[in-house]
Amino acid sequence: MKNFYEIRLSGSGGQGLITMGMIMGEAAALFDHKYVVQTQSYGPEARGGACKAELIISNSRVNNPKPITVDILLTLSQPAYDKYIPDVKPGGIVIIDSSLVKYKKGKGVYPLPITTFAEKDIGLKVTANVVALGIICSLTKVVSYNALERALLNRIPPGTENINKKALSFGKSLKFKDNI
Amino acid sequence: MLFYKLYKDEQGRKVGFLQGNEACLEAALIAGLKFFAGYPITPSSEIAAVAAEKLPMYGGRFIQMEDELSSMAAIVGASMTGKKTMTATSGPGFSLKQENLGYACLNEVPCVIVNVQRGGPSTGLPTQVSQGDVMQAKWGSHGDHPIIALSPSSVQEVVELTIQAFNFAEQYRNPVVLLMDETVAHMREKIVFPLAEETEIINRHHSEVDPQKYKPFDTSFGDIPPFENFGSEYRYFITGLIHDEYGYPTTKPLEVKNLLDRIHRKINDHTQQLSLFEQYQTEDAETLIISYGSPVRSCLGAMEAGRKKGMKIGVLQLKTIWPFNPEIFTKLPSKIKNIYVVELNMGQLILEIERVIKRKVNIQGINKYDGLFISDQEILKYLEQQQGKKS
Amino acid sequence: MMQDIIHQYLRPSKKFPHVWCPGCGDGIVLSAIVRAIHSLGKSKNETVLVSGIGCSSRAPVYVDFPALHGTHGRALAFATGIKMANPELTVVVITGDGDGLAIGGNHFIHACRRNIDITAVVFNNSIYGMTGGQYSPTMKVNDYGATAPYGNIERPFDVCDLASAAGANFVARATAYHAIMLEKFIKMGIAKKGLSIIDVITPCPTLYSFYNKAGKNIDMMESIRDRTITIQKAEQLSDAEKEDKIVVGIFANRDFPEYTGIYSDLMERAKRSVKDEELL
Amino acid sequence: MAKKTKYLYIKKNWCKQCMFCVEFCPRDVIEVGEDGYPRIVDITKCRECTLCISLCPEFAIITEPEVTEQLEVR
Repeated sequence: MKNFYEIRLSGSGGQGLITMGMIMGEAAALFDHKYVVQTQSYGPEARGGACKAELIISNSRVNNPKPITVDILLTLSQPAYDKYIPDVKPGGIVIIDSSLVKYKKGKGVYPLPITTFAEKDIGLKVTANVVALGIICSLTKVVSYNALERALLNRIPPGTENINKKALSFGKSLKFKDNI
Repeated sequence: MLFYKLYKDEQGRKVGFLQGNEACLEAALIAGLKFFAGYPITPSSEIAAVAAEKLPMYGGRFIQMEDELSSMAAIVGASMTGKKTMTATSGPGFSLKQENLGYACLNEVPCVIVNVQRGGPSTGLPTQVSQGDVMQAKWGSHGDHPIIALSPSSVQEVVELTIQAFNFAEQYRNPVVLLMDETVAHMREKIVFPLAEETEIINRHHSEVDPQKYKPFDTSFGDIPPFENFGSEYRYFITGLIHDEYGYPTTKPLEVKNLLDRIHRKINDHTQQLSLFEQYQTEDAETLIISYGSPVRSCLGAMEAGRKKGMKIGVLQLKTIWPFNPEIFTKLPSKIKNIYVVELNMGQLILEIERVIKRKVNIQGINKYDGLFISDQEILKYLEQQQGKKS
Repeated sequence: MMQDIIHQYLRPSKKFPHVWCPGCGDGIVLSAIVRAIHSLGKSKNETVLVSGIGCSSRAPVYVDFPALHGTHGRALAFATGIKMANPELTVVVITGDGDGLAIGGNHFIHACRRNIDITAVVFNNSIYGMTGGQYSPTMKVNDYGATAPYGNIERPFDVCDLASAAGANFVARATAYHAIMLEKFIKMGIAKKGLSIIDVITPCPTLYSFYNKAGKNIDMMESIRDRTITIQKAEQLSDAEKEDKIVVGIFANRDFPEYTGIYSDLMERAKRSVKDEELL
Repeated sequence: MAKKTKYLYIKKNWCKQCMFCVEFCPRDVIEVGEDGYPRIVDITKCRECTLCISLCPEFAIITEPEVTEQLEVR
């Protein structure tokens, strides 16, 4: 387990990436007691095709708030994939929604049909971001599951607890093989 | 609709994972904010949104005015009734606020103006970082006027300096500008809010004189006259014209000079109390990086990385920008040979630093003004290049 | 019994005579404002006068109320802050046609739209007096001014129509000559919850008269008197016949909800929701 | 209640000689004096309509002797 992670969650506006970033950040900062800085796209960019939320999770004080290259990249849309794939550090992890994105295979590339899972297995397409959170959690261990679940449950609208919990644990339970 | 939650830690302190903007308003509530007027502008909009939601919960009032000019006027008006007031804006809006900011300076009306700096000039780069308004904060309104400006580098410092801004405003009877920047305003970090007993809150200094004898600009109490509320038994007149002690317009040269001298003296004579700064590893430093606002983070990163390579780097962070305190610079350790001033503008505060450092030392600016944040690697690379040139 | 009401309100520490030219109507309007406040029994401490910049805006310095002489055009904005921060106060704005409707035009319509409980008295003399007689947004077409040497080519605002359309609860017009009527309208305006606009046609016997050869102050006053008609009378006239007339009376008197009152209700709702906000 | 004696006083050092009081007094109580300031011709003709007070832009017309005394010092 490294003690410094730069993470980019990317996709298009409306996929809940910024919410994901806030939940992950809150979980790591408040419940895992890490040093965390989270930033995100603003304005027209946030509503457009390649929107992002970024996190730096570290065991010591974070200086630069905005990652330039990343250890973990999540992409939920084609424009975001195309734009951000060059920024992945050697040995980095790329998680791709293969139901939406055409991608290049490689070491550390994890394609999963995240949106299809959300639609078929959870029964609600908008939970794709929560499924993705579960995937990041189990694949990277950058944030603990308990912390993530606590932060998630504090943020979602009342009445949606069960479906969100289901989506998170579903994401966590997936088995991965990187795509070489 | 709030995008953050507040939790309680073991000591009962509020904690949360907040943006600089959100933390700013939460801290203002701790400081006693009761009135906020604003106008939507990126990247400060979240401050107004949180104010609209939270102020009425705690007996305060929020209004979205028709423009920046009126927002500034409204907080001055509200402050006259004894309330702690604030507005928040960004570059283009800060330009419009200058008119009534000058009014508040002349009439010594306490209020806090947050300027979340973005790229300029003009509409500039609405969602990108800059520190281009440093000189505007001091000189933006016409005529010589006193100003206090503070600049935080982390979300926790936003909390600290927002409370400090309200305290300075009330203590010195002067507007205070909180110069944030897009980076610190929009990034989220873990914040611990102080408990009430851990926070010093300064309230307005009231007078005990007979209402008939009260003068709003009375000099017999020192340079900071006691300030009474509209609506109390103290009735008085204030004007944007140069005024006498009663507040009545005057053009008598001595009265004009005395007034201007006093409103500047009340700040300048307290520069040491107003001057907040931090020094990091400056004791043995040969190279000093001076910065303020969010770039301080990168300077610290560059310092840590540089020290690992054997470079004796120290960092001086200015939390108070105005009034500018020359003493910090005249008392710098003599080992310092090189000074680098890191700013996200074309070189503004460096002019003041160059002005006050009399001894022979190499002073250079490291400036970035392309809308992007400056990284620690960029700073370190620059320092290494400079070192290479000399050796 | 006659009463020296105005003299009970002059600031004891202020020197007189005041700054206005001989025959200027501004002093007449100011004393009408003071009599209106007096007749409503408002306390001096809790009645705040707010003004902008210009001849008329010098008024609050002479009378013994808490008063703010603000920046050009911003009187209603300062006043909005004062009223919002302390809704208990009675807030009266003194503004001119240039101050209130040109540079302050945006604040004017938005104050009306919000319908905040402020009374604004517009000292309307169709000219910028303090800066040397430039045309104002209420100057008639073909009148002259320092910046209208060939005659004004801009159509004027009708202050009352504008205020009514923008949503003010009480809108009326009187003249400096009809000082008793003026006092009555100001009194009604202050008593009214919501925004009140009182447009006062007042003579500028110095600059307006100079550029328009309108005669001495008495000629101007008589002209105002003779051109004044009531709303009822105006309804019977054609547009051409109304051209030169001053239509006085109450243009709007209605009860849209008032802003600070609505906000107080909002605060009650917000306070109830604090429990949702308890710390986790 | 005993009727007070009618009283009207023009404070010359405040008056700017606009002559509204002279012109608009419906009962010709006030006229232009030799010094160019308004002066009271015949107080008995006054009906206390207050028009002169309302129309005096200078607050220079006083109707109570005590007020005159207070203001004369200014």
